Amino acid sequence: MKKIYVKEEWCLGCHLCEFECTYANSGIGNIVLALKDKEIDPNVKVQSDGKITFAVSCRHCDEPLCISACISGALSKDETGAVMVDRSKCVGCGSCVMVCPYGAVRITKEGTANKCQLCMNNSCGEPLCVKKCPNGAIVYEEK
Amino acid sequence: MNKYVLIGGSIATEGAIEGILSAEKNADITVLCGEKRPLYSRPLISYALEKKTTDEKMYFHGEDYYEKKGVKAVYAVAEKIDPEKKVVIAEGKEYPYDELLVATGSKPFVPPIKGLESVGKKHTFYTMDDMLGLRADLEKGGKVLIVGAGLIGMKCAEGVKEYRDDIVIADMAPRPLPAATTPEAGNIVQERLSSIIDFRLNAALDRFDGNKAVFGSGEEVTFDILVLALGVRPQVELLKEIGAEVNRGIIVNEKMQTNLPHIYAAGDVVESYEAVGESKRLLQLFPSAYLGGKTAGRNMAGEDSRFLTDIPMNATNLFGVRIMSAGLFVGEKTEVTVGEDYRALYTEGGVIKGFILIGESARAGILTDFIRKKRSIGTLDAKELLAGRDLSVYPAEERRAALGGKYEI
Amino acid sequence: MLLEGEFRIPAGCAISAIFDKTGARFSGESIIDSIAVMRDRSNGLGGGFACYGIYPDKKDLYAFHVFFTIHSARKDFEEYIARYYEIDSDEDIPTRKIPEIVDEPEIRRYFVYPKQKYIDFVKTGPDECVFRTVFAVNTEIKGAYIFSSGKNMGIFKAVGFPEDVGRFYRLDSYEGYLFTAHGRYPTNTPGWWGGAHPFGLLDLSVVHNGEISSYDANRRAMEMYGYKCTLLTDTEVITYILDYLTRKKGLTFKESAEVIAAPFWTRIDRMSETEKARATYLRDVFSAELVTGPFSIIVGFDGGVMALNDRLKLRTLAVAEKGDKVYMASEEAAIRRVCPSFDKMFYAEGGKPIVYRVKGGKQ
Amino acid sequence: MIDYNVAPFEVVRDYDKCVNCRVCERQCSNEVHRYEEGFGKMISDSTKCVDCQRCVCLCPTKALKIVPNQNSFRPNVNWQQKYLTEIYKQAESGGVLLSSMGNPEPFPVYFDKILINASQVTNPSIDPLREPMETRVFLGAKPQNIQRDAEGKIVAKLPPRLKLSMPVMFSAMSYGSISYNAHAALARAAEKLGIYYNTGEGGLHKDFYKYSANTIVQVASGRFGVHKDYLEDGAAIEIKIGQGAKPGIGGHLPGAKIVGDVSMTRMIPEGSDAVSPAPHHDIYSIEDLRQLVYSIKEATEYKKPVIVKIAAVHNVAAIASGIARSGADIIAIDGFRGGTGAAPTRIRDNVGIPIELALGSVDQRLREENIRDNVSLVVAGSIRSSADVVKSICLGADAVYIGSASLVAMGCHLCRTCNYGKCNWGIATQRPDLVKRLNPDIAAERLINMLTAWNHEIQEMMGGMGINSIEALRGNRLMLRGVGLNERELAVLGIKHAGEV
Repeated sequence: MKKIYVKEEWCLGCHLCEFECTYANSGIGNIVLALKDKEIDPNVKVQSDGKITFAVSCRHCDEPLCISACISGALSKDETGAVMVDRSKCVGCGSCVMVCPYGAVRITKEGTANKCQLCMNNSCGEPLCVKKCPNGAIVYEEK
Repeated sequence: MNKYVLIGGSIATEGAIEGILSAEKNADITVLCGEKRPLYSRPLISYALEKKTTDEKMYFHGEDYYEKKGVKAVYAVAEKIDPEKKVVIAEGKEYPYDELLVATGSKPFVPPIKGLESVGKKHTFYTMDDMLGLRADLEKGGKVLIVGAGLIGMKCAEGVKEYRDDIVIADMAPRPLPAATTPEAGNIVQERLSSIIDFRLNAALDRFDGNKAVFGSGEEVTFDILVLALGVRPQVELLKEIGAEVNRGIIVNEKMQTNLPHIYAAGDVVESYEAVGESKRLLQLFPSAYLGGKTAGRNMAGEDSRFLTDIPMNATNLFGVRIMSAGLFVGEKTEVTVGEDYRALYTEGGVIKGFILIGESARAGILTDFIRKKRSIGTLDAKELLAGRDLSVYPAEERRAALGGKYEI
Repeated sequence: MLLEGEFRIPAGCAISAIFDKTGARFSGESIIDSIAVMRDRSNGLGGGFACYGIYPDKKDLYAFHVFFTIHSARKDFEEYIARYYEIDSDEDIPTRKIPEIVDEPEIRRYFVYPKQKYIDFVKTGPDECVFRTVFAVNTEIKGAYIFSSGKNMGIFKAVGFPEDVGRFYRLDSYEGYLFTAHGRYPTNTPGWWGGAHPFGLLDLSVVHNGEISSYDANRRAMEMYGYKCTLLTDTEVITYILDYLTRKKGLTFKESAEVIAAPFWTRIDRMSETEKARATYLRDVFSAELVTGPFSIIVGFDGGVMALNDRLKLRTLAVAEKGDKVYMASEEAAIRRVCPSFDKMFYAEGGKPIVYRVKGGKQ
Repeated sequence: MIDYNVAPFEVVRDYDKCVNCRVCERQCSNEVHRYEEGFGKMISDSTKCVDCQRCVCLCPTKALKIVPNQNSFRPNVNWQQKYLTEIYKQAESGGVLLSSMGNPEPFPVYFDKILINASQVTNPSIDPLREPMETRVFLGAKPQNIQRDAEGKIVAKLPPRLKLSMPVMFSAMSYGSISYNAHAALARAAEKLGIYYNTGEGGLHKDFYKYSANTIVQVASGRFGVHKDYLEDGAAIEIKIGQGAKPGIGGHLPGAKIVGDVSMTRMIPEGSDAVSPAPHHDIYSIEDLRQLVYSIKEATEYKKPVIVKIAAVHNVAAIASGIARSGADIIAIDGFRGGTGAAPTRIRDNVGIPIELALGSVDQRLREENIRDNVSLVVAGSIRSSADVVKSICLGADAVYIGSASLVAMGCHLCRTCNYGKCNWGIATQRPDLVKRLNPDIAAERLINMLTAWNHEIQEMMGGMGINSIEALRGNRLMLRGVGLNERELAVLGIKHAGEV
């Protein structure tokens, strides 16, 4: 399936992806209104080992542990194989956080799980972090 | 075409169905479901009681899950297995199988306590029916005593809290969650919840007397509704009587096979391979049931699948206090407390054996992965790992591969 | 208003030709009939003919056809010629006075041959002597203009419709084995006699229909090689290119055609290795002689004729054969007029030269 | 001490739009932007800004713009502010002023005073979408006489030449003056496009030998990185005599940029300044040049065309004529607007002549001497668009070199501070964190896109003129007309004025 991959040798650590992700999933049509004076809690996070930076988001595993651990059915694979979250079902038990090897699922301040859904359920069409990465460090492709 | 019969209608069965279907499209699968309900998620009962979710959402893959999967669901209790004829007898009818899965789970343990028969409103808290019964009584009102401060008891309390504030939880153990956590952690939980819950600890039940519980200390607690949450016991009878190897649970190998041909077992009923202690263990966990079932299903359908990464783990949220733990609490312990939060990491020879996080637990799965993979923490500092963690703690090539998509951690 | 040669004139045209493969000579009458059919492709501002094999008894001498537009020019010219050439004979070119042709200059012809010491001085042969003389006269002697300089051939041209020009020059009284004709449609000029076509250099003559877009690239190349483009017309530069390629670089007419209307790279890249190398060589070495834009030309030369269309075939050119006779014309009608029934008829393809030679080569 | 320097630009931040993402802060190597905790806002130090536009481009909310500083000295047509500030700088430093890229001063741009012709009626224009439209070019000397074999077949043997899919090549830009990634992008694009890029005087990094078929290797006065394999690897060898941005001046790459691979590739010690002398010390005359040309041809067995690159100076035509007789196969002429990684400001802004005029006179002169066929002409020095290419070809060039245009395609905004070595676009820098900003995958694609677009435009213009092969455009000055040019200028360019018949 088409997934997001990270070419860390090109990551500039500019953190644009985090802001674009927040905007993409804000449901607000204007980036300023979406981000102005807001704490951002993006589905992609730029991490660093001190030498090199890289943007981490859900890997959409073939056999996702988060789904096998989810007691509420909130996490599931869609027909494309992407791991999606139905936050109305989630009870916030945190099992997904406990098992995800990438730390790519989190419990938000609303108390339910959230993660990268490849911008499939927003209006961006393609993942905005990919579209807006200034250096091609995040790509969206079949492998 | 193989006939697959699955006894039991819960998570292990779901896993098995997924496993079988992944290997054999539109396989002939029959589920014998003693609980007489479509597939639902048992851990949700407390949340349903708490109204954090609804009764229909408890059918977490939809009430029509079996239909969607093309599985025959028979709502009948299996009474007997005839391994010679390769049939299961349920409520008088025979169900022939080529491959059989026993996922009978467990049932609440109710010890013989003096005067228990004299109690009017008493409940266990394990199935959806238990929850519905308890809810009915709660709606009529009345003071609640929960015996047993384990996970079930505590989650039940959280549900009950929705109906009234005066909850008493009694346990003969000195602290809540005796099994799932360590003494240190248990104490912290007790501390943080004592304002909400009236704990009676080190309290061994002596007898019941109508609406009164009398403890060994002579202390008495009156109540209107009693909930017994004293743990569960695997339902091993079906297999025991035909000579399966049984300890506390049914013994299965890493392919989830019993010692009887064509008979598999998974879920709360089994003692299966546990990766940290590297021994057979009764885990009775949701992910273990699902993945165990899936492994069984694949093997039943002729694949060769082994379940070698099963470990104890638990994630829950009690009255807003997040508690997360995995692995075994053995070896060298590193503890930190950050404000109200408590974190402990257990290592042996540079390998993480287990952890407990109370409060902040973001990206805890990275620690879980270290445990599962028996990956050495190398130069990483245990305290820093407890302070916070991200992909930079993995070896660079593993990280690059994971992000580059060539390799799954 | 500027005169021709002082600026560049785009022109549309009609061309036609009749050739006898055996070299048998025939009267110039039929070529007039042929070109007359295409009257509406001309506008009366220029017409002319190139006639081969018309001076059989003086065939070893160069025949200079000269216009004198001012009186003193003839004296200057004859003094100049006398210095370098043995003059066999000279005369007025006989014309017929007709109302359609007006403002005629003094029109004379000279049969000459370079003096030996001039040939020795130039070293590269008598043709080169004539080549130099033509440019010297046409650029240096005001009012004198050599418009025909080949052996056993002659160009006759004037301002007017070609059929009138033919009658004016009494073409019916000449006999040759090849006649080419041109009717001109210049878009912005009074036209002048020297500017009419065919254009010739030595025994090479060109009639051309079209307007080439590569003109200045070709012109500047030719001028680098010593040609002086005094008329700034396509026909002139094409004539020089042909002279340069055939006489100076020793290419065959077919090879020259491959330079002028080179095959496209897409085609060259599909050729066999040796063919590709050859074609690439010609395009690369003679890139400045590539002619683009629409043209169809009929080239007359000693003992033969070549028809060529531009590489995209933006102009038409019909060719017909009957017995030993070959007919070429911008329009089929112009052929049918003089040859109602023919053995075969076809149209020249873009960039594919059609060459006919008199059996047994040179006359 | 008083700071006389006035910030030339002003960073204007729209605080209503700024969301404090701090991308500008992270992306500015000049440390212009900073998040001020107490203030809770971003603040900017305009004095450090070079107007490279990196922050403007990356700001997700487009909250930034860089504008000229409105602060103005008392207006004076003669003593313009620029002269005063330059004097202040020199009074302070006592140093020669340095700057980068091409001459920005208001000299006439002749390309902008020349118009192109098109066909109407008498000669059909050609539709490049329907008909073949050829832009292939060969560079190299043309043989004088045709050889034929025994059967009279032409012996199709040509002198060494370069084959271009379109008449454009990437100018010499050394590895060191620009980054590894920039070179990688140029090399890949050249290969993909079927053209050539040029190593400049920086040697050739071992990683790029695989692009040798599309590489022109340069031999300049410093001879940096020149060795046997280097010469043998190139598709052509360019002897660099001069450069449009700094005619008569050598080069100076500060030791700070001579690090790691750069020093290896140049074959000089790390940290040592790379100083290219003003002249080649073995070329003090035209006959010396001839000797170098032939020693290089000898060294490479006459298999590779030799290019001689000169700056466009006053007697460029005479010099070119000399070079055309020196055995060189190609002459490259670099106009006074040509770019550079660093040049003394006075030289850049006051020396040399416009490439259009240089080309006009060189092509004509070589034709008058009938030696135009000895060489191909490549012109450089601010070719900005396909129209400039077409005009150059019409004036007589065989092909053009583009330097600045290719850098711009890769992101350069001509802030003209390459010499600081802190290029925010990862082009003119060796700082790994900055070099990383230029992803060659993207940069190469952008170069390819640009030239693909240019080629389409060239074909459109050719088609409009009724020309379907680039050869027919070369030196076709009748296709050009001048506007607002005087007699002398028209004469040098060899074109007529618009409106003349």
